[in-house]
Amino acid sequence: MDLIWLIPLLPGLGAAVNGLLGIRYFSKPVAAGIACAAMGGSLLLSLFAFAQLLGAEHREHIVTIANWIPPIPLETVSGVGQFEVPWAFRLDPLSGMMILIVTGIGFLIHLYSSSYMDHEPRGGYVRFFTYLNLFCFFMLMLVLGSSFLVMFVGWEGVGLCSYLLIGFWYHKKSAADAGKKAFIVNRIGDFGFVLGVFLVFFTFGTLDFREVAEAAAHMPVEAGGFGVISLICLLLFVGATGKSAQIPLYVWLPDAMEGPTPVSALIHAATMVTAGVYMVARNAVLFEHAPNVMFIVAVVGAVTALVAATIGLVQTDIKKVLAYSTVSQLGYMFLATGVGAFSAAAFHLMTHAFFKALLFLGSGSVIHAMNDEQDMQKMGNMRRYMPVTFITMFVGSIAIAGIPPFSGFFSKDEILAYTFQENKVLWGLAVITAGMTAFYMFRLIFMTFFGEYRGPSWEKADDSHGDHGHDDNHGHAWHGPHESPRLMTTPLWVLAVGAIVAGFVGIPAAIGDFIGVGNAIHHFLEPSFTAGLAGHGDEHAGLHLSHAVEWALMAFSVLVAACGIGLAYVNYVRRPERAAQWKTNWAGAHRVLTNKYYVDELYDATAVKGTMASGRGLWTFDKGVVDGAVNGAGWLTRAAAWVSHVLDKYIVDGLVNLVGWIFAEGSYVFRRGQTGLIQNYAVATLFGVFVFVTVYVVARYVG
Amino acid sequence: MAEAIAFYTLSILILGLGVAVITTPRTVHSVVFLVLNFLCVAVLYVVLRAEFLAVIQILVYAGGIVVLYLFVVMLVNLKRQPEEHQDPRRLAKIGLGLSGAMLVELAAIVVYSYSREPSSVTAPSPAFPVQGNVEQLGWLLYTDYLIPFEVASVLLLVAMVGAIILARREL
Amino acid sequence: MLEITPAHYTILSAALFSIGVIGVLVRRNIIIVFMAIELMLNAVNINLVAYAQQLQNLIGQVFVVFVIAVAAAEAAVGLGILLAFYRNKETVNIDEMNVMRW
Amino acid sequence: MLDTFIIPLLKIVVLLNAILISVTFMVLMERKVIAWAQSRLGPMRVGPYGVLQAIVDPIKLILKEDITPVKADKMLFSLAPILSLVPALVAFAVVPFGGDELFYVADINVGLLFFLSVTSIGVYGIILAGWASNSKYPLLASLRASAQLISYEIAVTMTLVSLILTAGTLSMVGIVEAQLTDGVWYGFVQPVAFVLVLIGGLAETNRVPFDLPEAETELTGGFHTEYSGMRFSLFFLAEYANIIVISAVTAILFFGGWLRPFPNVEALAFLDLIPGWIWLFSKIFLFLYLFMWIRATLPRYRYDQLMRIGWKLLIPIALANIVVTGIVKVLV
Amino acid sequence: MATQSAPIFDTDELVINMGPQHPSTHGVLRLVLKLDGERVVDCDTVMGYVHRGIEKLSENRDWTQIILLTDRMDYVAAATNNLGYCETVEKLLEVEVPRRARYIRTILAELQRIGSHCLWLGTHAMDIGAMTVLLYAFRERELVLDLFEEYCGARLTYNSMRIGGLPLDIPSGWDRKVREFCDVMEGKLPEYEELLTNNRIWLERTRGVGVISARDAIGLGLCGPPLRGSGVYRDVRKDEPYAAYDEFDFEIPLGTRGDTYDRYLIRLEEFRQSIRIIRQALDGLPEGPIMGKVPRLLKPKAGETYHAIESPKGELGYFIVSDGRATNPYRFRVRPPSFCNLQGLKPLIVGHLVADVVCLIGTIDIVLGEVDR
Repeated sequence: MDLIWLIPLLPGLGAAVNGLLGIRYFSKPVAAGIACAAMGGSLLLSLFAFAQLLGAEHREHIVTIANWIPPIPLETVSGVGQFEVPWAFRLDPLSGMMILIVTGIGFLIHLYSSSYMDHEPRGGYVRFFTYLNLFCFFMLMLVLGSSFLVMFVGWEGVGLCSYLLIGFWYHKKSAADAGKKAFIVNRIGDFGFVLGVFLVFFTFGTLDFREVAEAAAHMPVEAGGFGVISLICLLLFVGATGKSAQIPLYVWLPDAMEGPTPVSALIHAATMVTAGVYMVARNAVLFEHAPNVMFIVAVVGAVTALVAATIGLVQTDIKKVLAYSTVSQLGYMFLATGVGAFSAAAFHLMTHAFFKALLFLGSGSVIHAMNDEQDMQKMGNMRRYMPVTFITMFVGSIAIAGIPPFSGFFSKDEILAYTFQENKVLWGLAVITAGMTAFYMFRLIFMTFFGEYRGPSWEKADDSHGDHGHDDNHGHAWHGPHESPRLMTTPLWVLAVGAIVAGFVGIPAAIGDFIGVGNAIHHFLEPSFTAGLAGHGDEHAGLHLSHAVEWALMAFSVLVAACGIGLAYVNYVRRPERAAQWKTNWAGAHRVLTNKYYVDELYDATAVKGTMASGRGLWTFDKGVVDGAVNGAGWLTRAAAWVSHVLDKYIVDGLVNLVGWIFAEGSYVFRRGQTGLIQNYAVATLFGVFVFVTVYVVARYVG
Repeated sequence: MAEAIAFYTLSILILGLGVAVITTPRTVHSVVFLVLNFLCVAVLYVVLRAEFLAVIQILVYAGGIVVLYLFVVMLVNLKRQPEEHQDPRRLAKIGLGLSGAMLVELAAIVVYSYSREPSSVTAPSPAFPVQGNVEQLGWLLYTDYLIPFEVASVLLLVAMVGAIILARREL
Repeated sequence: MLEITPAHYTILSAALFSIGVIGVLVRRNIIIVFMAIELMLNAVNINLVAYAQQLQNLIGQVFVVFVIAVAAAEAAVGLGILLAFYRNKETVNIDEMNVMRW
Repeated sequence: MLDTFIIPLLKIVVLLNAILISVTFMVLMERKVIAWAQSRLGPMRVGPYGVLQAIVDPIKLILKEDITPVKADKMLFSLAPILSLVPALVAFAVVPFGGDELFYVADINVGLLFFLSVTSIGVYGIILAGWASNSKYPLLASLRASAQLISYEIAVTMTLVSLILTAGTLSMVGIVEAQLTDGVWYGFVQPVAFVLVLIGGLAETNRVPFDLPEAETELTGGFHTEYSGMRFSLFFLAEYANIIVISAVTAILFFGGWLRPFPNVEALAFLDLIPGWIWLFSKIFLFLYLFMWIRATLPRYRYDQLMRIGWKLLIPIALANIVVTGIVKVLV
Repeated sequence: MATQSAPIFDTDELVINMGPQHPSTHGVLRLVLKLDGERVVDCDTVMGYVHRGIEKLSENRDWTQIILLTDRMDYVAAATNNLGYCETVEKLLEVEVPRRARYIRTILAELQRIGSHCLWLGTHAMDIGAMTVLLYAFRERELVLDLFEEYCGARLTYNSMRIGGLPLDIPSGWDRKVREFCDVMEGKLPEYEELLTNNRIWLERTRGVGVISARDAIGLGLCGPPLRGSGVYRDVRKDEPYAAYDEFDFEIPLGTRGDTYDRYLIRLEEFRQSIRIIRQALDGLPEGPIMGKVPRLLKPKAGETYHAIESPKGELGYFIVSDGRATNPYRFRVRPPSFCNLQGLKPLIVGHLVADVVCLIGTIDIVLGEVDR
């Protein structure tokens, strides 16, 4: 476990090698090989570390590799604190799970990308892997960091990589704009996060998670009021909304789909966007002490889940659907954290990472097959052409829809159970969302894989081209949809298996008691959320529902999901015309949803226009008032000069001549100082020295 | 006695050659006088028991820097003498006067202060573990003055690079 | 008169320095001006060495080493600039090197 | 008075005369050696086997008309040969011909540096001669010469640093004594440095194969094309004095000076019957002979090749030698 | 070649006169060199300092008297000059030369080649600074001169041939001395090679210096070793055999790179080939008369002829017009190899350093007496 610092370092090294040398010198296979090897090594180390962690008595391990910021005394609310940040990594169950997700899915996506990005020119290809590795480096740093500041390095780093990767095809304006949007929106969140971190230091005098948690544990729960911990949590949550695309800062994530699909899968589905959830979970103790903020978190999560799901209902871009689905599922996670079910949130995070990465990669495979076509209306009947993709994506969809025994069912159900216990209204929203989720996911599946083929026609591949195999089909001549190469389907298979089995680590108590298996992940993760609360473990929110209620809830949610699927089947497979009918019948609602509730327009009208308007206002002020004053002064001067000129010329002629003569001579003298002759300047210097020496002589010997 | 003879002889030579440097019309002659001047200064250093400096003075100044001047003088193949053109705004005479006045003032300070309190002050350097001028100088340079010494080497490197860049034909 | 004190060296140094100053201020050939600067540096060095001898302290000599190093650097760069200037303008007259005024 | 003035003065007088006379005989020796190398007889007419040629040559040179070109810079034209000769002679001040005080003019603690600095002055004579002649070939040659001298001076100086590291002193006498203490000639300790100094010495004295500044067949005699008579002979003297001093210094630094071979082997103590100065002189003669031998054998390098050897070969090797010496010195 | 990027500043180009009084211009050649630093950027060849009007003089001389004048052209290879002239006139007169005379002529010509190459080797090496080679080469040249002296009484301007044959038969024992000389020469060649061929400095000075391609060499009209150094197989002895060359076995050395070093190697090999020819000629020296049947009064019938031989320096040709009435040529014209090779000097020199100039003058091996005539 002492080697965990190598886990982020390996991808970092890969990025350095590829970035510094590779872009210029390496061939595609070499670059991809280096990147994959770095990730693979990292994965192996993670597995190793995780295994050790499972076997260890004390499930927390901190490795300090260097002293980053030496102790600096800074004033805090509780006196003078030593502002000291060691470069330390922390391995505990939560971060252990996260590194497994990041390295595991990261490795698979690296493999997938090495084939998916093959049609890129060499430089871009290497650049892509450089960014990807760099992302993993920062993500792992974020996850492993043992203090807010180390985490913040990773936090900002993944933001940077996200920006770079969204704008990977920077020559495309929409991509570049999307990158900028993501970056700027994230900055707003980061601002909150940084303020939160400042406040943490100001309050606790340290930035170490563990010390903060221990300190916070001894402070009273701010149940009634809105104290300093609440403020910290709120600020941190603002950061989380930015990174994890929650209302109101979710707008960047759908646009981020401009990036290459593996990027969407890795960054904007499986890992980076969950950083916010991770961060909140990491500071579980803090949030526990701020119930009001918890409630805000829960509401925001639930509303985000619902809103994103509704938008997802009508999107036709395959990746946009998945993007809104991601936002929605992230909302679920926040809902879970908001109701105190941190382990449920983390559990859902993990299962979601599997099936959402799977879905994205599958959609990438489809897009790949359709020659970069993303509109689902132009697809259809794809299962005929790409059975593997179909099967795996189908599995993913079932998982996300929450059909047992696929993973999504368990995690979602746990969240629903907790929410039910905590707040029935939120539970209602969540259940509706679950139904919608099932609907739009199967809408996606049905539109894409079933029905008639609606895409463009293609020339039949003649025999001479047949020899070239699949890889040759990109770019030049498209020979119709086709199954993706082995390198792309393998990760799909692996993730599909993951999407099926990942849920078994968190079997709910009701079923668990029935078949004699405990909720493994719940117990495993528990120490991470109660760190520093040695005696308070039992006090922590648990599920106090009876098994009957649980069973009922499960059955209900499965029913809702099944309804969603059925609705989708009816509308898009059996009677596709019904969908169009709906569209016309509910035109207004459809328009609102298609335009994503006009949120972008709203932001544009308020934030962007507002900034512009205030800028213009300042400019007007500058031009009108400041310049006016200057010009007025100038005009006054001119007027006065004219008056004095008249006086000079006509009234006091003799005096004027004298004054003029003095000025002429004077200017001549002064101008002579600026001769451009170095030696004259030297004379001046010498004169100065001479004066000094004279003063000295007089003062010392005469005076 | 011996020191006095040496000092006065050398002083006359140094000052005379110094005057020659700045008065000779031909630049090459100036350079030659400069070399001779530096040699005399080196001998003065020997009188002052700074043998190492004396040798360095010859090696670096006379053997190195002034050769550079000589090269430049020979490369700068003047088609017209620089003294042909004079800017009317120069303050040469004032400069001359000021320099003279400075000299008088400085001399007055020195003479006056020394005639008052003949100096016998010494502030010996701390004991060295080595003997001899070179060794002691080396000791100082490589212990107390190591960083300035290294900085000086960097300075020289930078100057070398700069001079090469400047002197390249295609600037 | 026959006993040579640091005062003697100081006066010699001052005289040599003044000669250098005059050279800098009066001559129009920039090469000679450079050489006059070298004279000034040497005047300073004489002073440093003389006082090192008087005070029985080698630090003065250490400084002379640095002065020589700086002088070498100055000569190299200065003459490099001078050559570059000469190639462009065909002159070494300091009075014609005034394109940077006003 | 006697010790401070008279005796050193006497030594200087004796030394100078010895050098000047030995130069004339060295010229004869060179002519003879090269003649034999080229299967000729060399001078045979003046005196038995031409021995008196050594006296006749300088007389001829002195009696020849001393021409100053009209457009030459008179002062520098006269000064240049002097500037060339004086450093060559001054360098002898620190050359010890024996361990006893009788055999050297001065043993200063910066002897080796003094030698280097004084020889670095010699370049003025050549530059000024070329420039003052106001003639194209000499100018070209003097530029070549000064570039060559400066480059090789750097190489030689750097090489000698490693020797100084080995000996731990800058005094010439001290270096010989260090060889006695160490019981080995430094030529065997520092073979690389020896070869570099030898090559650098050839270049610094403008000898074949580095005789470009005076390459007759290219530049019609080099920087002293316009010189004749006495002033020419001063250059001549300077060159040969330089050769002698380089040989002497090489012998002292690398071949134990006045020490006998294997100075620490007791069994060879009978060799001490031969006085030290004879040992030194025979070593110097060996080097002189080597110089002449090389002159008879090798063609001449081209200017760019010469500079390349100096900067890209000798100086890096010298630096590497310093590093290696330093490491060995620290380790041992 | 080697032109650097054009300098921005108009730096001074130094113009120096190399020659006519210069130790390395092999006589009174004058080169006006324009230098940029040490690099030659332009070169003007000025000649004519020893123009004596030999061609015009010859038009007023008796056919036999002209032999005397040809000695004065390439004065280090007088015998080949004689040979070329005599053969040309013989061609004009349609005179048969006895076989013995042709053999002896061949021996003389090849001895002459050795002598001339000795001089070339010595001076060329001297120019590059290897002074000992000069004296070694002259030592052997002395032997050649001795042989000529014994044969015809002269050491430089031999006047050693007559139209239709030879003035004298070889003295008794001369052939033995020639054989001895061949042995000596063969023994001395390794000495030269030892001093030069593998000498690092010699290699650095000559390898890659003055490279001229075969195409350029032909275009410039070069002949002799400079042409063969570039790999062009051209030797009059093989291409249009004269004297008795068609009866001997010898080889023509060729270069590959066309640089100074190749030309050096070629000439060294020519020493060996000459020795080989001389030995064969001595072995097969036939008995018989040394003069053909030539009329008392030489008066060729009207007509013109051109005849070339391979002199040590290259293709030496004579062009003679007879009007059929006078006892002197109507028009007399020489194609001297040195003159033609001098054409190649400028392209060789430009772009090289001053030090290479002397090396290149040496490598083309010119004699100004022949250039200026």
